[in-house]
Amino acid sequence: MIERAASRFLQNRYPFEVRQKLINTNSGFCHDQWRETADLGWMHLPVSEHFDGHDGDADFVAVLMREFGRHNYQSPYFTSAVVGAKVLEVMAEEPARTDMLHQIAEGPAIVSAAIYEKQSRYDLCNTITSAKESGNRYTLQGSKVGVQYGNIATHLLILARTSGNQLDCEGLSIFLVPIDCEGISFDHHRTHDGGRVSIVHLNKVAAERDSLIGPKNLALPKLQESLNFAIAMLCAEMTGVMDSTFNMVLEFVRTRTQFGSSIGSFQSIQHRLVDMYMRCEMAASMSSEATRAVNDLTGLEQDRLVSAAKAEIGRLAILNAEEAIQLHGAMGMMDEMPVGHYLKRVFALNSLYGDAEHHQARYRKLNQDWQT
Amino acid sequence: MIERAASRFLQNRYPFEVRQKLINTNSGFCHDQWRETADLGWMHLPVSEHFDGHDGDADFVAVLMREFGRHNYQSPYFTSAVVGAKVLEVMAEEPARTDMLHQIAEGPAIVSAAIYEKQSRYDLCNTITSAKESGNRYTLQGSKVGVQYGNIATHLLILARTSGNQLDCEGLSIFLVPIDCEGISFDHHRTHDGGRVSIVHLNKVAAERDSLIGPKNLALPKLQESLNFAIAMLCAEMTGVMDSTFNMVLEFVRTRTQFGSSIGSFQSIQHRLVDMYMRCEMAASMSSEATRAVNDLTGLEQDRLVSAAKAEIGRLAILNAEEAIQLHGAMGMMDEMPVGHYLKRVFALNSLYGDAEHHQARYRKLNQDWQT
Amino acid sequence: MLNSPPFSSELEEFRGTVRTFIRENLPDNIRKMVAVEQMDLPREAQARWHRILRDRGGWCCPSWPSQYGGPQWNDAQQYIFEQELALNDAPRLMIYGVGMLGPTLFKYGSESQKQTILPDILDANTFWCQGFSEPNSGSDLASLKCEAQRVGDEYVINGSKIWTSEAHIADWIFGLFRTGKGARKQQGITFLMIDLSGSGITIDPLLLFEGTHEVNQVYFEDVRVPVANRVGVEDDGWEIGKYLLGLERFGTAEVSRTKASLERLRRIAHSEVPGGSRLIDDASFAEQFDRLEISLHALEMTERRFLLDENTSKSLGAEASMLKVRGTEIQCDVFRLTARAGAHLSQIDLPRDQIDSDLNTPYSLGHTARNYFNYRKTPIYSGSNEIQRNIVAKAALGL
Amino acid sequence: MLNSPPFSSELEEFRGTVRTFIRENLPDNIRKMVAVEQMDLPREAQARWHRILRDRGGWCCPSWPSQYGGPQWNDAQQYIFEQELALNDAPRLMIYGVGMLGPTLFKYGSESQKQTILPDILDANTFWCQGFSEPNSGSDLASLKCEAQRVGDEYVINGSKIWTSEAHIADWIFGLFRTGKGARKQQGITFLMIDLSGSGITIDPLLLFEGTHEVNQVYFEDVRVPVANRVGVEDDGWEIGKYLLGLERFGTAEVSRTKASLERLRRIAHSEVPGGSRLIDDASFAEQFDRLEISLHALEMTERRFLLDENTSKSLGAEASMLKVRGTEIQCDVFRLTARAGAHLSQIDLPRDQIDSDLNTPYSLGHTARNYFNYRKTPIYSGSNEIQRNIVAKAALGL
Repeated sequence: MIERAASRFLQNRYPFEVRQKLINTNSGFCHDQWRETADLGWMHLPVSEHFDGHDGDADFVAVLMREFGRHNYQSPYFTSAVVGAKVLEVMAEEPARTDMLHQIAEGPAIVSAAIYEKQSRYDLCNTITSAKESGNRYTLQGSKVGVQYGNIATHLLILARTSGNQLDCEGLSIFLVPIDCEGISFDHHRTHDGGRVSIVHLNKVAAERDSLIGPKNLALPKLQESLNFAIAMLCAEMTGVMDSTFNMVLEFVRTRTQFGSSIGSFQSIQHRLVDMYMRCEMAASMSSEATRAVNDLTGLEQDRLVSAAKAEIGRLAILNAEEAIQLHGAMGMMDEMPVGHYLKRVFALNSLYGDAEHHQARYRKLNQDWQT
Repeated sequence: MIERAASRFLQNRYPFEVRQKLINTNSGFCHDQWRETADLGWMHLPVSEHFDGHDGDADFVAVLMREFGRHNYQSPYFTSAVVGAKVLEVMAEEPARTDMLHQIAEGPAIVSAAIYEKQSRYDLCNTITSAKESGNRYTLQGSKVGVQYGNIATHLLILARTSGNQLDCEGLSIFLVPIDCEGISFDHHRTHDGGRVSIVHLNKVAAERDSLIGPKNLALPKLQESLNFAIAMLCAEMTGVMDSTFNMVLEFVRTRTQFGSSIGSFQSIQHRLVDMYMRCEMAASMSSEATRAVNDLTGLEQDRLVSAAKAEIGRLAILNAEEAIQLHGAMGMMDEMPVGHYLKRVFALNSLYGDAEHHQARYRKLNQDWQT
Repeated sequence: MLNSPPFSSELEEFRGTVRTFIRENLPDNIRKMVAVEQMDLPREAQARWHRILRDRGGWCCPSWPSQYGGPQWNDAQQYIFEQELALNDAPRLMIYGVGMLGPTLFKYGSESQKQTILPDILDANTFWCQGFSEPNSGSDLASLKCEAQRVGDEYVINGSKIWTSEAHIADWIFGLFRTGKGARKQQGITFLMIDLSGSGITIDPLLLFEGTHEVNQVYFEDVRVPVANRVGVEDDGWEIGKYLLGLERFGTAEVSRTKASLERLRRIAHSEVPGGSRLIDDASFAEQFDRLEISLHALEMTERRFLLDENTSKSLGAEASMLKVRGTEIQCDVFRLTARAGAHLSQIDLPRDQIDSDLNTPYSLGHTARNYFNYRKTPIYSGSNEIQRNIVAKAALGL
Repeated sequence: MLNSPPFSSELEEFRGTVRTFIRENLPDNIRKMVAVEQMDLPREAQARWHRILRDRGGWCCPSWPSQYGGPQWNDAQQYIFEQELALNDAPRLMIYGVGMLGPTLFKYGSESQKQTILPDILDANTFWCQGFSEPNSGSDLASLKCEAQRVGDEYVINGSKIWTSEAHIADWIFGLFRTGKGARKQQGITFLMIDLSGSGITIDPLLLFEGTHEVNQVYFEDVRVPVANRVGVEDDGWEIGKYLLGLERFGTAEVSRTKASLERLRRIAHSEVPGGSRLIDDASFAEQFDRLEISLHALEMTERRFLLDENTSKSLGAEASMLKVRGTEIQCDVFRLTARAGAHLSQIDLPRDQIDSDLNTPYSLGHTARNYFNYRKTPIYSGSNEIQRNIVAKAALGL
């Protein structure tokens, strides 16, 4: 049901031409459309308390995210309603929790996670940004990268070091800070796939004591649990991208003729399409597994399955997107054709919250912990 | 010239049927043929002092080894005339050196290297076998694996620890010991590719003082240099295997018909053959480079290029051999067809003196030394 | 190991029951053969295990209805049972009689054929083999030429069948024969069952290149076959053949078998080496291993989806082909990696009777290379992976 | 870096000379464009560098005979010169005028064509582009339809050409046009040169999906071209086209360019990260890097063998195709790995004028992803790799 409704909405309101216009606007963000999606109730889905019946079941969000992937949908949904809301749900205290979740679900609050740094790559332990306690406040100092839709965010979730050294996995805490806090400045950028991302500079930012979300010094386990949910949703989105990419190629080889035949009649092309198709199926299976992991598993078992899925799907999705362009020939390189834009999207999705290589390495590390 | 002579000899005296009979004899070794190859002067080639004009130029040996690869030739040539003679040439003292090299080149002596151990995989430093000095003798204790043609060898070149601990790269020495020395016992085995290999047990073997070859405790650099030569020759042999394998497939797809056409007319088959062909070309280039490395380079530069070649060619050769079987269909699985026997050979050649993974890792390690 | 989602508690209880039975009743000498990946078990070993399962309630024939002595299990039960067989080193079920001819007779056989043939399969009294491929009809199966000429109440067979697995230990062969020439080559093909002890039959072994005797060429010279041994209608056997090939292909993904093989490799890779380092501590090996583990899990989940999801079509045309392709690809990768694990000692061509399956260490692994070579057959047999891709392109993609 | 074997001392001295000249004379702003892998340099930048090379003795046209102002270098010298250009971040030579039309005119042009056209190429007064592909004739080039109807002393052109690189900065176009219909589609094709400033010509930009404007569609509506602008014989232009395509394909392996790209990635991977670890210390990254380095070395040696070995045929049909296939495959792999190196910061779509090529660190790498996207064109252009494989199958393997 969600699938059909989302598909209809995106088909009508987000065809390729509209998408291309939208990502080229100044903010890359359409306020009216955001309002509409809030009204559709999508932003309630990821959080259990706020949606009747679904109870934050990852399956429903996954269906929606896959639909986003199919339509190459760009919005702060993932950033705010998935990552932001999930972190708050898992880590924040009442009543701030309910209040913020409500604001996110209704649309006015857009929360973006500021957890990575230049040198950290995908390793959250590697955090320099500091939060020093003094009286009633924390003073935040440092800078963050990969802050999605920082240009329209209302709040940041900042990972900062409250104790320990740069590489320690302990000593980290999460702060929820409104963006108009003094000392926060931004470099806003466009991303290749049409989204927006910011580098955030924190210069003696004075955060209130209650901006600390979750356990002091011990943010990482809970944060990782929230991110597992987010990563599983990225897996779903990637399978959506793979679906569309595959369908485009199939349609193209059926209709494009060379040497007097449709190129889909050449056996070498057929075999490559079959390989693409199989990759779609394998990715779909792993995406279901990632969703199952966050619904039904905990701890190391959840971590392992989520990383396995992200690694596998990231690889498969990139392979397929590249093949899709190749099989389109020169047409595949054209800006006016959707296929290249799906490669750009998949490149971004693969990178978000850890690329295939990162998750492959994490899987290995987790296996060592698991087996000993 | 060597190429043509070797090709003619092997074509006449070593056709597939003869080969299959020969590898299934008790010893897997034909004394008459060995005599003949000695008479052809092949065993002079690897060593400079013993062959007029060629000066141990690796090019000539490479040409011969490639021919061996093409004909899937099984003999102790590599073991004795390449590895054995090269180690002696590089490490032994006169007059024993000239005497042994002469015996090898003429055929009566067959020298086999006993340098690996069960736990060492391809890491020569990892040596447990000990050689303890006492009076005029060394007492050797331990066991060795991967001793090629131990069943017909007359001498062993044994790598043993004269000082240090199991993983130390220093403290290793080489001993030349006749196989009838008391305390040496063997488990002889057939290899998958029709060769012979032994596990050697050394139980209080009393080796004369002058059986120590080369510098005491510091055998490894010289040994490695000899093995670089040997590895370059294995690269050449693998390209020969690749040549023949490719030609077999090409011939097969040209003549085999399915669905009323030769299978070579199917585009997907054609493209796979092209990929095989390109791998042959790339392997040939890297084999030339390995030969150049041992002819013209020294030290780290030689080590790096030899490892790069062995890693790349090993990978390419195995890929091609597997593809060759697949493209033959069920015929490719048949004992009576040569193609499967080439896969078995390539599997062995890849493993000899370090498989592709080993040399890839060695290349990385050498790069670290090289760049710092 | 990535754990798969549990089934319902009833089914998991069922799993426990079959697992316990297998572990307690599988003869050790048979378990060892399977544990070193031997596919071609001797007839005695197959029959022995088959009868142990039969005595437990017809488990040897999991898909068979109870009226013919089977347990009449549903899809999920069959799936779980085959998984447990694989993961506990039990032999594969007898594919030709149990897996192929049985279902064919249920669907196409006459009542008297069912009455006479099925009991002997159930009791492992009759071993069957399958005669499809011919020397010049491999991938292009419908071009088969082995002739069955109708003479009165008999067919007279002349020609030969090739790649016939187990013909040398079988009593009977079933297969497709040319009875006529239609406009399309798929016409004029008839499904017959033939007693291999009859006169005019010669069975020549065809050795695989790593030395095992699994397949044969079967020659027919004026072999007389009663018309009663025909299944279905004369000249209309192609449909039965297609049905049969579907059954065969379906089992060839061997996901659980490969899982068991990967577990063997895991034990090898984690075994301690005195003074040396474990193989799993080699980053490059570990990455290859992990990637295979993940790919295999993706395939396992896909297989479960295809086989057990209510929404998936039960015809399993393209789906079976995809499983076969990916299954055999991963299987070959696992065997290649395992063969490399032994380094020098993988090179040793140990006679089978010297292999000790319990020595799962990086050394004493001569059989692993043999398995690597032997299993190169899997992307070729039962319709090569190239043919499977053709099928998927046509059936699933409409190309 | 794997060092390639040195050439003769004369040639290595030659290398030193050209290297020194390039390093001392390449304008810094141009070097930076090349160092961020920008392929489509502005006309001014191209012309400026071209003329600097021209003034050094016609180095802008390395293959040209001295009578037309070139240095008349031999194959090895040209090879070394192009290597040094690539390794020192100098622009590619002007392919259409210098690399393609020049040699075409030497071989097929009339004396007056040579006299009028070549000097303007040498002086970078005229920029050329190439009109081969058409909207429905991509891989199947000989099916081209853009019509040149002979009317008196003129051809009248109607139709369009697509994927025309640099048409928007070019003055003239050369290409193949349909002048007749033969029994085979390769007949009836004529090679013409057309002034792009003439009336009836429209040039529409075609943006690549990562945003750059490199190619165009060129429309011809009753464009009148003097017969004197024809090269070779009417209806017999296919041969010239094939000759030209061979010239183009040959350069597209870009081995030395990719070597330079890999060196950039090496610097990125070895750069120290405060408190973090260097990318090269990541085992998985390092293995990917090393394997690319080795593959590229194998390709470089193969290229040298094909180009410079006396024994290899100079026709370079299948050889050029192989180099193109492997070259572009490795090139794409290098760009993919480079794009991943930047993690979060690779995602930033920095405008070109904000890219600082000297910031070769794992961060500030927004352009690396753009390059990854852009270079996906290389396995497609100049005859897709699929077409190249067809050529190899036919020419080298006789299939």
